[in-house]
Amino acid sequence: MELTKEQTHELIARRVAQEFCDGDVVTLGIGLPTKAVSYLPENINIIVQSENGVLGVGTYQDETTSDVHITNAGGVGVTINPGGCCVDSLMSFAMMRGGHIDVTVLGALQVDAEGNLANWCIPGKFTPGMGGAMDLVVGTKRLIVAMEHTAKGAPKILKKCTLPLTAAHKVNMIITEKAVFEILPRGLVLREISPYSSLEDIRLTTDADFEVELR
Amino acid sequence: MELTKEQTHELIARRVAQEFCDGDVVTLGIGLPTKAVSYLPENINIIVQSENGVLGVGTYQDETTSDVHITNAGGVGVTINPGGCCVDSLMSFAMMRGGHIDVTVLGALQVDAEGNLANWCIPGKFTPGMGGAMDLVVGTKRLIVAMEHTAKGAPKILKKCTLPLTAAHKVNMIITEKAVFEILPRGLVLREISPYSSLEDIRLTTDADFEVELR
Amino acid sequence: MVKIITPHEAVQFFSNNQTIMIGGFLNCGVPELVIDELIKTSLSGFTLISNDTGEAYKNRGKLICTGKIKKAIVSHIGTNSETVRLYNEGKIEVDLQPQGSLAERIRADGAGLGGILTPVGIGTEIEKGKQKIMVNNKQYLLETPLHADIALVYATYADKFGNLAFHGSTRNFNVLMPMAADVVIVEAEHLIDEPLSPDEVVVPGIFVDYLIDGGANGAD
Amino acid sequence: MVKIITPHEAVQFFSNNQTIMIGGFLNCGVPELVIDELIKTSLSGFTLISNDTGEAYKNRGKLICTGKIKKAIVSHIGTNSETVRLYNEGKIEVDLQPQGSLAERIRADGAGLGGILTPVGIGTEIEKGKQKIMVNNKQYLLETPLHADIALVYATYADKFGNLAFHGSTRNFNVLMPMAADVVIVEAEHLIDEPLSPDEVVVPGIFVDYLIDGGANGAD
Repeated sequence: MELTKEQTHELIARRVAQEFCDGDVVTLGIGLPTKAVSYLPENINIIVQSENGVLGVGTYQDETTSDVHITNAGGVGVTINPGGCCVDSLMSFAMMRGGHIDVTVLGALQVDAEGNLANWCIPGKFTPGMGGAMDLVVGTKRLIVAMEHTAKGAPKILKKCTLPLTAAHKVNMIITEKAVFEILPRGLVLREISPYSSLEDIRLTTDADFEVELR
Repeated sequence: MELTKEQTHELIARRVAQEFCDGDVVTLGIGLPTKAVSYLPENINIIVQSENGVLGVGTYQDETTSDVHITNAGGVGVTINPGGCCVDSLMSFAMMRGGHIDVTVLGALQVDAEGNLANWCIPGKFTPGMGGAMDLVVGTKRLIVAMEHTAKGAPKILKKCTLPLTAAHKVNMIITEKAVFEILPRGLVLREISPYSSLEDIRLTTDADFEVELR
Repeated sequence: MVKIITPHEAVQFFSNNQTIMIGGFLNCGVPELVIDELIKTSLSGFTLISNDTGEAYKNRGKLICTGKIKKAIVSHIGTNSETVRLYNEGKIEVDLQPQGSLAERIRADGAGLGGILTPVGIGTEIEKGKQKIMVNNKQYLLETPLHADIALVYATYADKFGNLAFHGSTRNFNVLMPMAADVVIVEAEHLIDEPLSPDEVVVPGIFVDYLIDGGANGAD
Repeated sequence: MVKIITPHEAVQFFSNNQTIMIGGFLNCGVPELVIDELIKTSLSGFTLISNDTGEAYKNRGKLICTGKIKKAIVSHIGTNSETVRLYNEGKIEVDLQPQGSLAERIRADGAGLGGILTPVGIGTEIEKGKQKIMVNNKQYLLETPLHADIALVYATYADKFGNLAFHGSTRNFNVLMPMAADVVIVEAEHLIDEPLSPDEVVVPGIFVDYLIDGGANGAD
């Protein structure tokens, strides 16, 4: 059974949403990671931080809440939940670097068995820049990579990243449409197999070696 | 003719006040330096910064302006002039260190011909602490020491400070009831002799050597 | 949502020999209620990080007089006659720090920095034991982060999300310390029902763990 | 008291090859009026310090498209197709910096620090050419101050003393840059007659040299 792109993303986002505890301060990368907010379990409220200086990001704006001066880091108009606030870039990154963010969820171009992450540069091809990703990744208490398992069929979970790193030894967990891995000091550990995959499929599409220790 | 303590302080404060330009951001030590504000020349308005986090310190509070939450660095209730504002300690000292204060006027236990200043500690006798003085002194654009020329008859302007320094090579000018000195890379230069003193008197009560180059 | 507690309940977070940060500048913007509870206990051996030690028998100063403080990391002790006396008698350790460096060190911890380079203290006693680093041919002192087990601070206004705002010169160290401690307790003069507007928050609530109602709204 | 000038008058402060800081995050909290005047001139060779280079034909992005920028010190260029193109063709120098380090470096200059030690970038390309310093057995990168000839920033509110306040997510780098430049020009959406209250000021007026009336109050 083949999942559509949309279904794939929903599957990943739903699984990511299980990782939040009530009251967590969370930073979410643009795109897939941001979707996790839509699937929060009941009674779990999180405080979403946006690197451009918003704490307590709410929903996207509509005609009744339109305000050009409140955007998320993608430049899209958002609302601020009650109890939220606005900060400058210095404070925004002090929060990240200082360990005040509980969980960060980011996409990746590559991630490896040592917890290295590459998501800001494909030399000679595509160099958008790291933006806030390096600060985020270094300071967060828990770093989850949420991404499609492969890119055009090629594995993205590698023995060793080949692209320029965003940070070294920082990733704690990888969530894809096929699997959930934890990255421990001893290496990559497979924790969950998605109903849409199998151990064989995961082995075939994962470059890195991993232990299997399902929960 | 002998000046009273009060007259001495007024004389010094009046001379200090001549050193301000319109619009200057100024930090004044507690005591004598603070008095300079009372003798500002006409059309000269300055912005007084207080290290505890007030910009635009006004007058002392009276019954109509009483507010326990607004004090100067000495803990005394003050008003804030229109256009003034409140900042935290981090910003207060960033202003000082970052060169955003035009003129600083402080008292001294000792000052020397190299521009060294000692005003925070007499070992074994009196160690109140440096408070904000070290930051102030390092970052200000101009540092004026305003003090009585001698302490119980003993010179305070020395060849070399013997007390622990507040900062090295930072003092630009010394104003006492007897004289005004500039401190240049080549050393101490006497610029003005007070009507209440004489060159002989200054030589007798100043330990440091100085050139005489009156303005 | 932060938890609202009483000064008495706040005491449970303290234990002997902790490092505690207390906000305030002399008698301005000082948390008082928890200190009054703390001096009723037998707890002691604290390392105090604060701008100053206040006055002998007022708020923070009481902690000195009652012998609770083993070591004070502050910029000034001259206003507390008891700190001066104990220091001269060798009964309290005092680590005097330039006020701006003290502020930067607290922020460095809260902001996840390994330290900051300051020109302040070069050529003075403050250099001792500190690493000197050259940048563009100028010497700086490396000042390292200061962290505390508990930060006890004052705020003029707090909403129930822990967001803080301040009036007058009460901000001082109260704004910095909540980022640099494991447990953060805020004495709010005004505990307000409506959330502060996102634009007027000075300290975001995510830094705050516990709120104490200072009672200025008569709620207590 | 700061001077109120027109965007056209602001252009006189610029000259070829200056380093200029411009506030804003993508299209939020961006000064626009002076940029529109600047692209009418023949000035060029600027080094731009900014969070990003915006979009190709919008506000800051226009400076890229019109070839005014020799070098961009920014955290992100992906949103401006022209920056990406010029960079790939080797026609613009791009110095990509982690966003938090960029913010700290600007503040370090404004606060008179010789630099800050950050764990960000350790183990990545960002290390290159930067001093590594050990503190408590952990490695940090020394990030040095960034200074500009001119800072051009946005504010939502400015009073005539130059005090600034902000709405929403417009603070970003606008709050930091005024401390780190020789000449500071602020485009105030609302230029207000009454002084801001001392408690609501976000950027003190002493950092501001010139104000431009953004005209939201209809005064222009």
